[in-house]
Amino acid sequence: MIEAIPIQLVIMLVGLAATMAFVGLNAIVLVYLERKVAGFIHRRPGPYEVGPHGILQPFADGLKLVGKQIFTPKGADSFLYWLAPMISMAPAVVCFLVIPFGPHLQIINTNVGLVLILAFTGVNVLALCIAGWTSQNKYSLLGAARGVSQSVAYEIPLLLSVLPIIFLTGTFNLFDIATNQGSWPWQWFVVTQPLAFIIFFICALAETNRAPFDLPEAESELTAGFHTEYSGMGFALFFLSEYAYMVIAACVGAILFLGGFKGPIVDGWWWFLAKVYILLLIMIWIRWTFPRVRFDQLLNICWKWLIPLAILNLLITLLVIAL
Amino acid sequence: MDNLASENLAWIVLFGHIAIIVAGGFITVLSESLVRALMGLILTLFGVAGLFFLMAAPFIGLMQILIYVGAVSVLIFFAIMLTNAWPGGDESGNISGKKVIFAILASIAPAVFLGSAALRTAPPSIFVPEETEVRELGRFFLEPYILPFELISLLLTVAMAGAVILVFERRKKK
Amino acid sequence: MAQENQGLTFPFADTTTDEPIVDIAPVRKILDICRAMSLWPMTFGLACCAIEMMGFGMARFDSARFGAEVFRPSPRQSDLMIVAGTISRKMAPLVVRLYEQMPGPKWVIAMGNCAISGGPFVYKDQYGIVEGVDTIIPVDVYVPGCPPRPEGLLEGLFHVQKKITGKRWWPLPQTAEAN
Amino acid sequence: MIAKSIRENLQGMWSLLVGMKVTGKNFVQPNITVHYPRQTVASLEGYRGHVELVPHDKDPTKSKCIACSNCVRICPNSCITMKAVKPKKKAEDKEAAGDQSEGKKKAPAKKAKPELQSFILDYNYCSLCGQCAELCPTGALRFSSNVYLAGFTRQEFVIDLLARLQRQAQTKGAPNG
Amino acid sequence: MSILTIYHLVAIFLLCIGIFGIIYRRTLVGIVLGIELILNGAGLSIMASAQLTPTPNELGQAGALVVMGIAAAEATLLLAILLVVSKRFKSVEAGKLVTMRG
Amino acid sequence: MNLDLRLDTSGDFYAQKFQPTKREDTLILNMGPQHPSTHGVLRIILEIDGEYIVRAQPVLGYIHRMHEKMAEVMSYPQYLPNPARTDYLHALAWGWAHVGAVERLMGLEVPERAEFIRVITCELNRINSHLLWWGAYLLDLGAFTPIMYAFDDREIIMDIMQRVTGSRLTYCYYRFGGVSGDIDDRFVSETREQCARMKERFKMYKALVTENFILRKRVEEIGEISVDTCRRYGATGPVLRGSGQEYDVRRAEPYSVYDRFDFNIPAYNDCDAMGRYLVRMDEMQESIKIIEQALDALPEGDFIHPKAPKRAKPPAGDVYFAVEGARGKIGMHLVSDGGKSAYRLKLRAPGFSNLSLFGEVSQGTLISDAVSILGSLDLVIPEIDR
Repeated sequence: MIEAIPIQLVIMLVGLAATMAFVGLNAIVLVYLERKVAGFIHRRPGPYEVGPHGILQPFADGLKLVGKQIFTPKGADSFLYWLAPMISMAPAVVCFLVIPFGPHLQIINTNVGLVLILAFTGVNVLALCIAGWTSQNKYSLLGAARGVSQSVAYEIPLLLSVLPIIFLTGTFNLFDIATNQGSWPWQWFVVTQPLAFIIFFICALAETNRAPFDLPEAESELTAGFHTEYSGMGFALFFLSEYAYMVIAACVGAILFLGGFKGPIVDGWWWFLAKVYILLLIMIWIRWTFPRVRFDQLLNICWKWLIPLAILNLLITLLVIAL
Repeated sequence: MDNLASENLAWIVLFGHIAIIVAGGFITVLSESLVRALMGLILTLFGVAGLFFLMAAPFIGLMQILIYVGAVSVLIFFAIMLTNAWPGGDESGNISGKKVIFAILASIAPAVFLGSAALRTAPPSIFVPEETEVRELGRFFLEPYILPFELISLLLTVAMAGAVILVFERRKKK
Repeated sequence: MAQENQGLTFPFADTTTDEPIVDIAPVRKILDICRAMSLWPMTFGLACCAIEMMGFGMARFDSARFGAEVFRPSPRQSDLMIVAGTISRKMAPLVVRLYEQMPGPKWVIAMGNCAISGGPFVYKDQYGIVEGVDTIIPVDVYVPGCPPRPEGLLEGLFHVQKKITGKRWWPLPQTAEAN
Repeated sequence: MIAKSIRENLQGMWSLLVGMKVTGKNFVQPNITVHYPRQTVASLEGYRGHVELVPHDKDPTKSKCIACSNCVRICPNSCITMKAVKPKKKAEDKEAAGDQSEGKKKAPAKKAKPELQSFILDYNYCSLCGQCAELCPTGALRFSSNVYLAGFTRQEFVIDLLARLQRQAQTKGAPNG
Repeated sequence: MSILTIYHLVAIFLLCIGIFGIIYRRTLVGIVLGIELILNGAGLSIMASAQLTPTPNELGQAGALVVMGIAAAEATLLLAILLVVSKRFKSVEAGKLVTMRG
Repeated sequence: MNLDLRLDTSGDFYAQKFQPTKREDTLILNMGPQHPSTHGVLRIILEIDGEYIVRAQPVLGYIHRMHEKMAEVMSYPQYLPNPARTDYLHALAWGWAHVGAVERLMGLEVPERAEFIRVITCELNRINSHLLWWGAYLLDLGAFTPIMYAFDDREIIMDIMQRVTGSRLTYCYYRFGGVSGDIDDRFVSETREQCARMKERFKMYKALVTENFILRKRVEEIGEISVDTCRRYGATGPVLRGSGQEYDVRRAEPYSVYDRFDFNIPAYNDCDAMGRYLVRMDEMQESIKIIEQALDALPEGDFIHPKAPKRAKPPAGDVYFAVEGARGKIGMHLVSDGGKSAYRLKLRAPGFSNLSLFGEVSQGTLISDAVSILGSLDLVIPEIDR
């Protein structure tokens, strides 16, 4: 392993740059997509005048956020305060390293890819905590407390819903999981494991703090939740990382349940991107349709429904495998 | 030549991680703010996870991040938030010199004994460990060592139940 | 803030913001255009005009077309404060505080006659309201009306964009009178 | 018990799908947005902008106003300031030119009619109740449809309506004549 | 010096600084942090001993996992205890809790 | 880095006067005056234990606009624009209360056509008000889309109303003895069209929101207000009807021509936020029923009493006139000394009574529920502060 380090290092650095670019690009596309979809659901055009059909809107937003005054609340631990958005962003970039975008498009093909993603997405909670804590704002603190209990609780059904796939394929390697599935939709795991997919999707929504589970930043209750005090770049980073985690969740979902880059006729990254974006569109669609759930309901859904269902699903899968 | 370069790089990486662990450790015990101390702990945890990676055990390294960073430190963070253990409140202020001396003595004692022991009885070690498959680890847990594995599960369950009971009782009294 | 409340004159809000780190003319120009095209208003309604402010963001008038879609509930993340409604003397210190909480560069639209001058609630010996938000915080653009139509507020938005970039970006509406 | 709860929850899930169907249906329906600066709303009819003076039938630069100052008195917010002077001898000529056609009660030839010098509306205080226009005995006030007002100072909305009227008359007259 | 010794020295360092923290810190949370450091040292030591010697690797990894399990369980319980203590004593300073009264 | 969460020591007068309970593990949270869920500038001081509310106290006065004082300074017609600005969502009901009180004191008769016009416009305005409430309530509950759909309908109604009244929101339409302008055929046909359209839209609203599982979980069995509580605080309108009491001023003390129309008074016995929600949803449909009946029976005639005085000067005496607003019973107690401005005008704002409930009802609920309860009370703060 040690001999391999320089080569791997080079690959990793190139990969890091590529993933950074990918994350940035995705965020821009997603921001635009989200606003456009929201607009069309509301029967309005959404961003329209800034650039043709408003395609320059995300750039304007991003540059504006960069140009905003950087601001640290009085009495806050400024080092930790600015560390929080970075802690939120950094693991997201790492997660992209192990995602197989296509048959030959994977930066690191590791045997523990899925564990890596699960481990590093968990770090996001910490960022939330620090942000809420150092903001010197009660709303932030409440938002952080909500965020922590939410992500800690939903990590369990998430793991449980992923486990059947691991049992079926016998590996943590994302590439192998993808290649384990066939090219045609009926050969994907979503057909054999529909319940796991639904549970995974709900948990992904909750883990990425998307509506209807966007309690840590519940606008009408906690103004802006844990990032109430963040302006400019800090807010932009949180925003970016939120979208990055959304993409990661969609990617994992696509690989585990929808066959990843496998698709009819010719396999490739195009199928992967299409699946990812379909999942993202459904996430956006859900966001603009439903009201927010309440905090105790959120936990109830997790403990009373998702976890028992996930365990049941797991047991049935085991039984089927054993037979 | 190439081999030498990569070996040097390996040493640099190793000592980089050790430096991270040392720095994290000192931040953990010395910083006035508990949150910063926790950040120091997390730094140490990442350093140790990195060492696990270097020892060709990425699975354990990731587990370290998953369990320690994702769960344990978040729990501690919760404890900090919930117990009003404000920095500038409970943790600041002068600490008596006697206490510091005791602390240093108490910590140096094992260092001297264990350190000398480690240095004297250092067994020959492999420079390049080989990676174990997760599958092997699982088999290992389920076949010869099923008892400790079950014991951990039991421990975790009991701990969770205990924690719930402890806090629940308080609510009932109110 | 509470002490200031007792006196009836409000010290002008603290308008100082940090100097920009990079201040090169072309960069500044591009940034200004970006700022003008992405003015995020704060969800801050005081009275009647707030409903028209909502109308301004809704499907028929859709401020999102000009990048003013994201109504942020937190002043930290907003660039544009639309003072929509009457400011009572009890509220005035809070308006100042909200203004000060916004990070620069920031802009203020006084929407409706109440915010501009106290509007219909000004009479001799009135005791309750601030006669014009410009007496407590600096105002960039005034949009008169009681309440103004959403078109008026859109015009106000264009005026803010004009103030930032020195140029009106959109055509004049056809029915606008040559005034 | 459990069966009931499961059924309820399944129905609930179904209702969520129905909700998504509704938004999905709206997604494909056409926009209803008025693209404001390029288009304007179909009808501003009846909308009260600020008041403006109605030009005289004969002379578009003159107003119908007879400076009775009813509007000044009724205005709840005293936004109207009016200045009128009693004309000296030459008033008769103008009267003959203009006011005769109006079916007004108090236009006897003898009385010197005050002439409007300035009619200033401080739009900043107006609450658009419309009582000035209703009360005007000559119908000299009406509502403009200028809803696009915005400016950098509040002095911009202290409008000299008479000057505005004359300006309008000129711009309107220029292309025609 | 063999590489194993380096790992062991790091583990010992973690142990020492953990002990130092336990004594030096005044609040219970601080003490927990010290304990975590020690546990990490233990895990590191076990791992290194197994990976870098002919011992089966699985043994070390299993050991490290057990340590982590213990750490997680301990953290859960400590959080609960901390909550109870802070409610009862209005403080989590170790020095004030010596009375052993409820 | 010193944040004492237990007591807001740096707080202002209200926070200092807010007596926290004996518990020490709570924290004081200021909701408002600028907060997305307070719909304006209401401030609520909350004492919370975790996410649970121990105590809640509304602080008012952030948008006090001296309406009652202005009535004593301004002449009667000059006061006409004011009631529209107390409750800008149901401006016409307030205007009606004002002109109604003056008319009653003067003994001024309103032509029948004017009464019908008043009924139609007032009900249209009520639909508008409820639609906005509906959208804003769902915004509180975290759904962004319904308010957009509500505004689609609102804009159409506002366009219809704008043609006759001249404004979109703060209508100053009713005059002593009638209304300021007549309605025409276009108004009638457009209103009929809109009524038909609304019926379709209600089906969509029902599918999108009312039957939505998440929403039902958010509003059912939340904020139960018993009839007794309503009585103690004087709550009226949908809040009272949501508690099962069929009290409606239009039925209880009929004014104008309301006794001629056939309409139901929706009431729900569940006493929860869902009850109040359903009452408002039903009320919109009842309003449409009333509008359609009124349009059918619209008589010819004057739209304003021909002898209506331009400058009203009611005789000395006092009078009380109540109308049913979108938020409850709007009352105007007018005391006149025969002068050209009122001696005293007391406005009874329904929102004030409805808000007063909040402190009691929100105890022991979650913050999210408190937001839900607050939204279900349908508050318009300028009306409360007057």
